Amino acid sequence: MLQKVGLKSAEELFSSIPSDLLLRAPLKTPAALSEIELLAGFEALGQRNAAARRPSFLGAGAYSHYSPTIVDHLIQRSEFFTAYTPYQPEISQGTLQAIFEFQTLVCQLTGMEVANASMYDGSTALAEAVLMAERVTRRSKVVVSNAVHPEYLEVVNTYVQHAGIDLERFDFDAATGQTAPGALSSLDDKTAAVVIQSPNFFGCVEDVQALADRAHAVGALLVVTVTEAISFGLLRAPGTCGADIVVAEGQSFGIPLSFGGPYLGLFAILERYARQIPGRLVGQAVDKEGRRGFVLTLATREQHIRREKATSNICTNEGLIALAATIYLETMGPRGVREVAVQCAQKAAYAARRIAALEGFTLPFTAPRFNEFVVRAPVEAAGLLARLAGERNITGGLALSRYYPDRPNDFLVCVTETNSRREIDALVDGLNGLIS
Amino acid sequence: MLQKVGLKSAEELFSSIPSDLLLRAPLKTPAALSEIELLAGFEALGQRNAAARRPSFLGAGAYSHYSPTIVDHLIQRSEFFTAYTPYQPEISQGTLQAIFEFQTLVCQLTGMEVANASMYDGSTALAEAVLMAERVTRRSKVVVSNAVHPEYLEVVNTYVQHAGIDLERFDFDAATGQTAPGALSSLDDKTAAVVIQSPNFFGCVEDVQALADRAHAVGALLVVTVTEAISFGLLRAPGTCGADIVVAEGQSFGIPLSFGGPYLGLFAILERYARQIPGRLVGQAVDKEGRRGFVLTLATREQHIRREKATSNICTNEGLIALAATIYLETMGPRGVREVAVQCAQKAAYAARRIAALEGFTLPFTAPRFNEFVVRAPVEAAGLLARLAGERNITGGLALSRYYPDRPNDFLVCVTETNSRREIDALVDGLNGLIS
Amino acid sequence: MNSTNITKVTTHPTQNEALIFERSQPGRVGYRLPALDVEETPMDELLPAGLRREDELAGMPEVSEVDVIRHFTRISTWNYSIDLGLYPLGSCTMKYNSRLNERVARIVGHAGLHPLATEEDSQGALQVIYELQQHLSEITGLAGVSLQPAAGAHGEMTGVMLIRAFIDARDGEGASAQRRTMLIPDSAHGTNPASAHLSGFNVKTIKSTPEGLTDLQHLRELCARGDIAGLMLTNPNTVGLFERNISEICRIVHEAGGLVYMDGANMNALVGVARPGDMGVDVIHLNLHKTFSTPHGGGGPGCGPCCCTKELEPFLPVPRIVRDDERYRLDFDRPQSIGRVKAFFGNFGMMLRALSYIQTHGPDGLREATEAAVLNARYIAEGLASDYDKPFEAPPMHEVVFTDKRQSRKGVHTLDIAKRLIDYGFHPMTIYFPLIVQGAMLIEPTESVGRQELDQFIEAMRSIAREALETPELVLGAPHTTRIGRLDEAAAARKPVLRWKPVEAASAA
Amino acid sequence: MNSTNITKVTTHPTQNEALIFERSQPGRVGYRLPALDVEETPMDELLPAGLRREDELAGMPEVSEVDVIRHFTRISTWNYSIDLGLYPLGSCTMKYNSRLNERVARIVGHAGLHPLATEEDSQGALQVIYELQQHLSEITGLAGVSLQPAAGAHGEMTGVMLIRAFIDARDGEGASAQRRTMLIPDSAHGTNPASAHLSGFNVKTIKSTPEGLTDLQHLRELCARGDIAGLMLTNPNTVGLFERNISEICRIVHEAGGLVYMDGANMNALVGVARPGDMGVDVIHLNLHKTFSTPHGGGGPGCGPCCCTKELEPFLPVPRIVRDDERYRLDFDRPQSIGRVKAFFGNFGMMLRALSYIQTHGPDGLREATEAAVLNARYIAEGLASDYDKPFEAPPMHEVVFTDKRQSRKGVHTLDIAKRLIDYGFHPMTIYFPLIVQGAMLIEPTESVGRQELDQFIEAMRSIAREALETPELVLGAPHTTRIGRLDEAAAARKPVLRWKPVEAASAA
Ligand SMILES: Cc1ncc(COP(=O)(O)O)c(C=O)c1O
Ligand SMILES: Cc1ncc(COP(=O)(O)O)c(C=O)c1O
Repeated sequence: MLQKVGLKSAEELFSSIPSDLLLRAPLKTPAALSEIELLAGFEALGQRNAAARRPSFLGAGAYSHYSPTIVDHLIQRSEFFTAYTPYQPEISQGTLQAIFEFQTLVCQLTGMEVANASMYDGSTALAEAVLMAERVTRRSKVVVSNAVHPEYLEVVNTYVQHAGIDLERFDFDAATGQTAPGALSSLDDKTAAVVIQSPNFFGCVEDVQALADRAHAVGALLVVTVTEAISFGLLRAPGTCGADIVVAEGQSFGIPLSFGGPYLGLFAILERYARQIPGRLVGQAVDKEGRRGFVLTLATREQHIRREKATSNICTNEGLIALAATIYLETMGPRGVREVAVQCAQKAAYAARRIAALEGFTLPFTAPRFNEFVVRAPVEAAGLLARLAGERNITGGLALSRYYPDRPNDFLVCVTETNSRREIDALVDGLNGLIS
Repeated sequence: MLQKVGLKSAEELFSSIPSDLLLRAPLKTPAALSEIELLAGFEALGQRNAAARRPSFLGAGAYSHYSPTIVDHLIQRSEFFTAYTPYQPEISQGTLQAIFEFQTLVCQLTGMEVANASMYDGSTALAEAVLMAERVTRRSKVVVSNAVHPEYLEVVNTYVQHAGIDLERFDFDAATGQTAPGALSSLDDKTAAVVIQSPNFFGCVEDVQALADRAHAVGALLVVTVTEAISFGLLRAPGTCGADIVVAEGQSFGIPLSFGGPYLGLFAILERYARQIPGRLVGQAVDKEGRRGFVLTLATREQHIRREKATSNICTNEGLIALAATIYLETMGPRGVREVAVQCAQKAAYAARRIAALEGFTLPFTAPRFNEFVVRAPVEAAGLLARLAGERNITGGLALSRYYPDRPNDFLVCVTETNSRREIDALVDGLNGLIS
Repeated sequence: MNSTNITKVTTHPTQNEALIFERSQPGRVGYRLPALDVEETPMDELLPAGLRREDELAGMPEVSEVDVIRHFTRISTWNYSIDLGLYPLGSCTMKYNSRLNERVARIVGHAGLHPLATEEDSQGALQVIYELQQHLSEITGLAGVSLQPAAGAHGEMTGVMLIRAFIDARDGEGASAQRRTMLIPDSAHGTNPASAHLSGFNVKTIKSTPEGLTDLQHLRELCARGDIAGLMLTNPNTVGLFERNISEICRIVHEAGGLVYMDGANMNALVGVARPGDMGVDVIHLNLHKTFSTPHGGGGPGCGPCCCTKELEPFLPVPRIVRDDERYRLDFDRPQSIGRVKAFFGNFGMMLRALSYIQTHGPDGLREATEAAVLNARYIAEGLASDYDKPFEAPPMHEVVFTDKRQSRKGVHTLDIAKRLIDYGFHPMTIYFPLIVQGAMLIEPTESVGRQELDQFIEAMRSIAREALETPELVLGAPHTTRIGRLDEAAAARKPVLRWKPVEAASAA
Repeated sequence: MNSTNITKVTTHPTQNEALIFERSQPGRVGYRLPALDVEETPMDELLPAGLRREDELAGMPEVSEVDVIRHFTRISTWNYSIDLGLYPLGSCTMKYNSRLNERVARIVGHAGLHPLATEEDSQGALQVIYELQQHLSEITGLAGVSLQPAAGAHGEMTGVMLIRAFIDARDGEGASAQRRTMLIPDSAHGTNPASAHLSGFNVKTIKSTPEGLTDLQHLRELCARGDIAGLMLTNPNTVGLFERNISEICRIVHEAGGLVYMDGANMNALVGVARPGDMGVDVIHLNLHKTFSTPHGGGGPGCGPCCCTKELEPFLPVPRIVRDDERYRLDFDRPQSIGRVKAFFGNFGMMLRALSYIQTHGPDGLREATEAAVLNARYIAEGLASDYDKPFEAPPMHEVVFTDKRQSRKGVHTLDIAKRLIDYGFHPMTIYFPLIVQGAMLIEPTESVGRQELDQFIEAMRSIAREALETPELVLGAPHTTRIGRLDEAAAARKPVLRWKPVEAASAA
C-alpha cells in the first residue's frame, strides 16, 4: 500500500511534520501484553479495590441497584455500542428510536414535558440547568440549597465562575434536615432560580411545592436535582410540584457503580423552554412516503451550528448509558420501578429504626426520607466505619467529615433493594458491637 | 385470548387429557427465584467447585486453553445462538456459511477430505466412526488400542453392543507407552478397522503411519482419535499418515471446560466415504441468479429421510460449539494454533524434565509426547494429589487409579500454554516437598 | 422499469461477505499470546521431525481480530433468530433463551471446572446435576434420571437400550432374542426408528387413525405377535394431539410384555399439567434445548436426559450422580448398567441453564408457560382455520398442523408458503413433517410470544393464502427479500462441494 | 411493473417494530425481584401521602422480558456500526472497539466499586487512573493530566478554564480582564468556540490559508492587539493537515502573552510519532473515545482528559490522583485549582478501556496504529483523486477532505453522495464539516480496516461519481435500501414532537 501512494517508507507518511518535532524513540509506555496477561493484571488491580466485593451502605450520589441481565447483554449488541451519534438518520434509526423512548421515559418519571438525550452526569446537568435558568430568565442570581450534594455544588461553582452568575447559598433546618423555605430570604427580582435537591444530600425529602411557590413568587425558576433516581418510583414527580427544570443522576437505572462513571445526566424541562435546552434532542419525523422515523432536531441550539452562541458546548453525551437506562426502565416497567423504590424505602426504614434503637446512636434529622439517612455515632464516624470494614467486612456508609468537617460523628447510610436483611442486621450488630 | 378460542378457563386447554391423568397439585420444584437470588445460589454452588479456580494440570480429554475474548462475545450474537438448525437456507446463511468454514478448517487440521458439521463429542464421534467402518467395509471385527481414552472405550462398547460388532483390544508397549504394531496380531480379513488414539491416553504420540500400513494390509480402515486437538498444530496430520477416519474432541479450540460438556465431536473422512458419514453436512449451492450460498446436503443419509436406515440417529449436534471453534481457529490462524501447540509441548517438556529430576519420581513411558505424560510417584498418587491440592492449592494431574487400579502410583500430567512457569515450578516444588 | 435493479447495489460489503479463506492476507494475525516463559527445548528433541507436520497449516485463514469480528457480525445478519421474532418451527419449541441462564453457565466456578476434578473438588457441580435430576423426576413422574445423553436422539438411544437391557435381564438373553420388534407410529420423528435400529431392534410402523391418533386396533394386532419389545410414542404426538388413550396404549403394550418409550420432545405441552410416569410410560427422553429453554445455537448443543421407572433405573448409564447425606458422589457400581453413552457427565453447561429455567419459573411459572404455549397454538389454529385445511379436527395442544391441500390446487405448495413467510418477516414453520400429513405445516408458537405478534403471524399466513389464489407467482418465487433466492439443493447434492479449496487446488481438482 | 412493490411486504415485524409504549400490555412484567425481607412499615409512616406520587407511573411500558429483547434486537438492525464495516466519519475516529476492553471494564472489582469508597479500599482503581495519567503524559509530552472531563468538549472547557486561571494568576485579576480574546480558526469544531464562551472568552476567528493551514499573517495581526488569552488549534487540523508551522504559531501566541490550546481530537495521527508538548502546546484535551478506542456507544459516553504543562498543572481540577511511594491518594489541596468539573473522578469505565488499549498495543503497536491510520487515509485520498475535487493539495494525515464541487454542477451535492453511500453498504463520511470547505466530505478510515475494504469503499465512491453524471436521480433519491427514506428534518424542527404520548393525550393536545 505504501507503494500505491507513492511512498517508500512509513516515515514518509509524516513528512509534513517538521523533523525536529518527530519522536526519535518509541514511547515509554508498557510493553504489549497478551490477553491472558492483561486480564490477569486488571483482575489483580480489581482485587485491590476491597470495597467492590463487600456488603455496602454507601450512597450519596451513586447507588447499588440490581440491573437485569438483559440490560448489559443488549447494550453489547454491536449495532448499538459500535455506532456513533445518529447523524445519518436513515442508518441510525435504532439509536434514534431508543433515544426517543428515553426522552419519553424521563418525562414520565419526572413529570416534565421535554427531556434531552442526556448530559454527562447529574452534577454537570445541574450546572447546565443553572446556566439555562440564567438564559431563560435573563437574571443573574441563583440561590442554591446547602443540602445539595457537595460535589454537585463544586461543579456548579466551576461552571458558573465566568458566566456572571452570583451563587447564593441557603441553609437547611438543623432539626429536620430539610431546606427551610424560611431561609430563602434573599429571593428577589434578580433571582433566576432556586436550586434544591430532593431527596437531599442527607436523604431528606424536600417540600418541593412550597419551594416552587417561593421561587415562582419572584418570577424565578425552581431547579430540582435528584441523585437517587429510583426515588421517582415513589415520590411525587417534581413536575407535579412546580419544578421548571429537573435534573437527575440516572445511574440508579441499572448502571454499574464503576468508581463514579460513566453515569447519566437526565435533563427535563417545561416545553416552553425547549429552545433553550442544552444537549441533543430527538424528534419524530416522516419520510416522503409518510413513514415515521426519528431525527436529531432543534440542532440550531447546538455548538456545531451556533458555535459560541450555543446553549451548551456538549457534543458527545452518554448515549450508551442512556440506552442502558432505557432498557432498564422498560424491563422493570412501572411496577418494577415502583417496587424497587418501595423496597428501598422499606429497608431503609427498617435499618433506620434498628440503628436508632442502638445505645449511643441517634438520627439527627427528622424529615421524611427515601432510602438514605444520617446517623450520629457516639464516636468519630470515619474511624468507626474503618473498623466496621476491617473487622466486620461491611462498608457502613459515608463519613460526612469528608465534606463537612464540622460533622465528625455523622455518617450517611444508604439502603437499597440489594441489601438483604442479613446485611442490615450485620450492620446494626457491627455498629453495636464496635461501640459497646 | 381464552375467549377468542372459545374457552372459559385455562384448564379447558387440557380437556383432551383424561382427567385422571391431570396433575392436581403444583409440581414440587423450588419456588420461583428472582435474578438476584438465583445468581447468588449458582455463585455459591460454583464456590463449592474448588478445582475451578486452582492452577491445574488436569487433561485426559479436557484441556485448559486460552480462548480469545471475541469467541464468547460473537457466539452470543442473538442471530447465532437463538437460531436453530439451518433448515431454511435463505434465512440461515450465517449459520450455514460458518459451518462450511468449520468443515473446511477440520479438513485442513486433520488432513482429511470431508468433515461433517459436528458430533456430540470425541467419544461419541469415535463410536460412530466404528459403526461407520463396519458399514463401509461390511466387516464386523474392530481392533481397538488399549491406549485409547478409557471413557471413549466405554462409550464405544455401549454403542456397538447391539450392532453385531466384535471389539478386540490390543495392548501398548509397557516401556514406550505406544501401541505396538506387533500387538496387532489378530488382524484379518474380517477386520473392519484398527482404532488408535494419538497422542494416546498416556500422552504418547503413536506411529500412525505404521499402524495405518498394518490396517490397510488386511483391507481394514485406520480410525484415529485425537482428544487434544491443539496437537494438530504441531503433529503430522493423520490424513497424511494413512488415516481413513479421523475423529477428535474439539474442546481445545476455545471451549470452556464446563465439567465435561458441551464439547464438540470432529469427524473427518476420505471423500470416497462421504455418503456413509454420520451427521449433517453443509455444501455449496447456487440460486437461480448464480449467487453462491450454502445448504444442508446429502440429507438422504440422515434419520429424517432414511429413518432406521440412516447413517446415524443424530439430529441436534453441537452447532454453537462448532461455531465457537470456528471463531477460535480463525482468530488464532495457522500461526496462533501452531504457537499454542509449540508452547504446550515446550512447557510439558520443561515440566517433565523437572519432575523426572526429582528424587523418587520417574516417567514410566519413553515415547515422544505432546503435552501430557505419566509420572510415577514413590507413593500412592491419589493421596499425593489430594495433599497437593489441600496444602499447595494445585491440582497436579489425574491419578490413573481412577481407570487403572493396577497403576496406583501413576498420574497423568497435562501442561498447556495457560500454565505459567511459576505454576509448573510450584508443582515441582510441591511434589518434592510432599515426598521428602 | 424495475426499481429493484436500478437501486440495488451488488457490492454491499455486509451482503457479500466472502468466506474467511477468501479474506486471508498472509501475515495477518488476530491473537496475542504471552511469550514462552520456560527454557526452550530444541524442536528435534521435543518431537522427531517425522512426527511433526510440515505444511504449517497452510490454507487456514490469516486475518486480524477486527476482520473476524466483521466477518461474523456480517454473516450473522443473514440469519433469522428467536430474538427477532416468532420462530414457529413445529416440534422444535423455539422459546426464548434467557440471558440469565447464559450468565449462570459462565460463572467461573462452573465454566472453569474440569470434569476429572475429584468429587471433593466438584461438589457444587454434582449438586447441580443431582438437583436437576430430582426436578426432572418430579416433572416427568419417573424415578430414574440420567443427564448423560447429549441430545434428544442420544436420549432415545439410551432409553431404547434400557428397554433392551431390561428385557434381556427379565427374559434371559435367549428368550429375549425373540423380542426384537419396536413399534413406532408412522407420524414419529426420524430419530425414533434410527435410535431403535442402533439398539438392534427391528422397526414396525403403526398406523395413525384419521383423527391423528395411534390406531389402537393396529397396535393390538402388532402386539399380539409376541415379539414386541416396546412402543416409541410421542405425546402429544407430532400432529400436536394428546394421545388420549395413552393409559390404554400402555396397558396393551405392557400386557404384551413390552415397554413404553415416550419421545418427550413435546413436553412443553405437559409440564406441570400431566406426567408421563402417571400415564404408564416406562422411559422418556427430554430435550432441555426445547422444553427447558437452553439455546438451540444454530443446531445444538442439546441435552437429552433419559428418565425411567424404578424398574429400569438399574440399567441407566454410569456413572450415576447420587447423594449420601450432604455429599454428592459418582456411583459407578451399577452392574446392570447399559454402560456409558458419553465421556464425562453429559452437557453440563445445558444442565445449568435448565436448572436456572426451573428455578426462575417456579412450579406456577412452569405450568403457566405450558398453558400459554397451548393457548398460543390454539389461537393460531383458530386464526388460520378459515384459510388453511387442518387434517385433524381436534383442537391442538402446543402445536398445530395444517396441510397445503387447498393451496396446492393452485399449484402453491407448502414449500412456497414457507418461503413466502420469510418475506413477511417470519421464520417458516416446520414443513413436510410429520410425513403422514400431505404438505404438512407444523406450527409451534411456544409461550414466548404475545398476542400482537400472533396476530401479525396469522395475518401474514392469511395474506399468503390470498396471494396463493390471486398472485400465485408471488408465492412461487419467494423469498424476494433475502440476499439469495432459493438454492438448487438437488444440484448441490449431486456434486457436493463440502469444503473450500484454494483456487489453484480447486481448479486442479 | 415495479418489482419492489409487488414483493415488498409492509407488515414485516422487524422492519416495523413500534415504540415500546405502543407494545405495552397492562399487567405484563419483565422483572423479578426478591420478596421484601424486612418487616413492612405502613406506607403512611414511610412517607406522608402528599409526598408520594399518585400516578403509578402511568404511561411507562408494561412488557415482558422477551418483548424487550425483541424490541431492541429488532431496532438494533436499523443501525450501521463499526462491526459491520468501515465507518469513515471524519474527525470521529471510528476505530475497532476491542471486546477485551469491554471485559476489563466489567471485572467486578472495578465495575462494582463505589466512588466514595475510602482510598484504602480503592487502591486498584486509583492506580488505574494514575497509570493512565502517566501514559497520556508520555504520549502528549505534557506533564499534568486530569481524567475528570467526561468528553472532548468537557476537556476543552477544562483546558480553557486553565488558561484563564493561569492568566488571572499571572497578570492579576484586573490586568487579565483585558485578555479575554480566544482565537479560533474558521475550520474549528463547534465545541471550541462554545467551550471558550463557557469560560467567559470572546471568540475571534482566524482565517485559513488556501493551503488549508492557519494564516500566520492573520494570527500575527490578531496577536498584536494585546488582548489575546490564547489560541485553540486542532492539529492535524480539521482538514486533515498537520500545521507545519506549529512551533512558529506557538511562539507568536506565547510572545503575545497567550497560551496555546490544542484540540486533540485528531491525535490518532500523532500517537507515537510526535508530541504536542514538544511543539509548544500548553494544554490539550484527548478523546479516549476516539484515539484510545473506547466505544462511541451511539453517542457516548466519552472521556476527555485534559493534559497541560507543568506551569498549568496547579490549576487542574481537584481531586488530583497522586502517588506517595506505593500508595495512591486523592489530593484536594490545590488552592489554585479551577475546581471540580464533574462529580467523582470522571468516566472511570472509559479509563479502564483506554489503559487496556495502551497495554494491548505497546509502544510499537501504538505507532503502527498511527501509521496505518495515516496510510489508509492517504490511500483513499489517492483512490478518489480522479473523481472528486480535493480543496487542498497537500497529502493528508489520518483523514482527507473532498468537496462536491464537481458533482454539484450536475445538481448532486454532498448530502446526496452521503446518502447514496448507504446503498453501497457504508456509513457516510462526515459532511459539511469543516465549514470552510464547500460541501465538505471528511473521510477518516482509521487503522481498523484492510485494503480489501478500502478498495470497496473507493470503488463505491467512484461508482457514485459516475452515477452523479449518468443517473443523477439515483443519487438524489438515495438511500433506496433502508427501511425509511430521507426524513423531513425541517418539518420535524418546526413542530417538534419530542416524546411519545398516549393516543388520547396526544390528540387532546
Ligand atoms: C419429536 C422429536 N423427537 C426427537 C427429536 C430429536 O431430538 P434431538 O434433535 O435433540 O436429537 C426431535 C427434534 O428434533 C423431535 O422433534
Ligand atoms: C475536532 C473535534 N473537537 C472536539 C470534539 C468534541 O469532542 P466530544 O464529542 O467528545 O465532546 C470533536 C468530536 O466530536 C471533534 O471532532
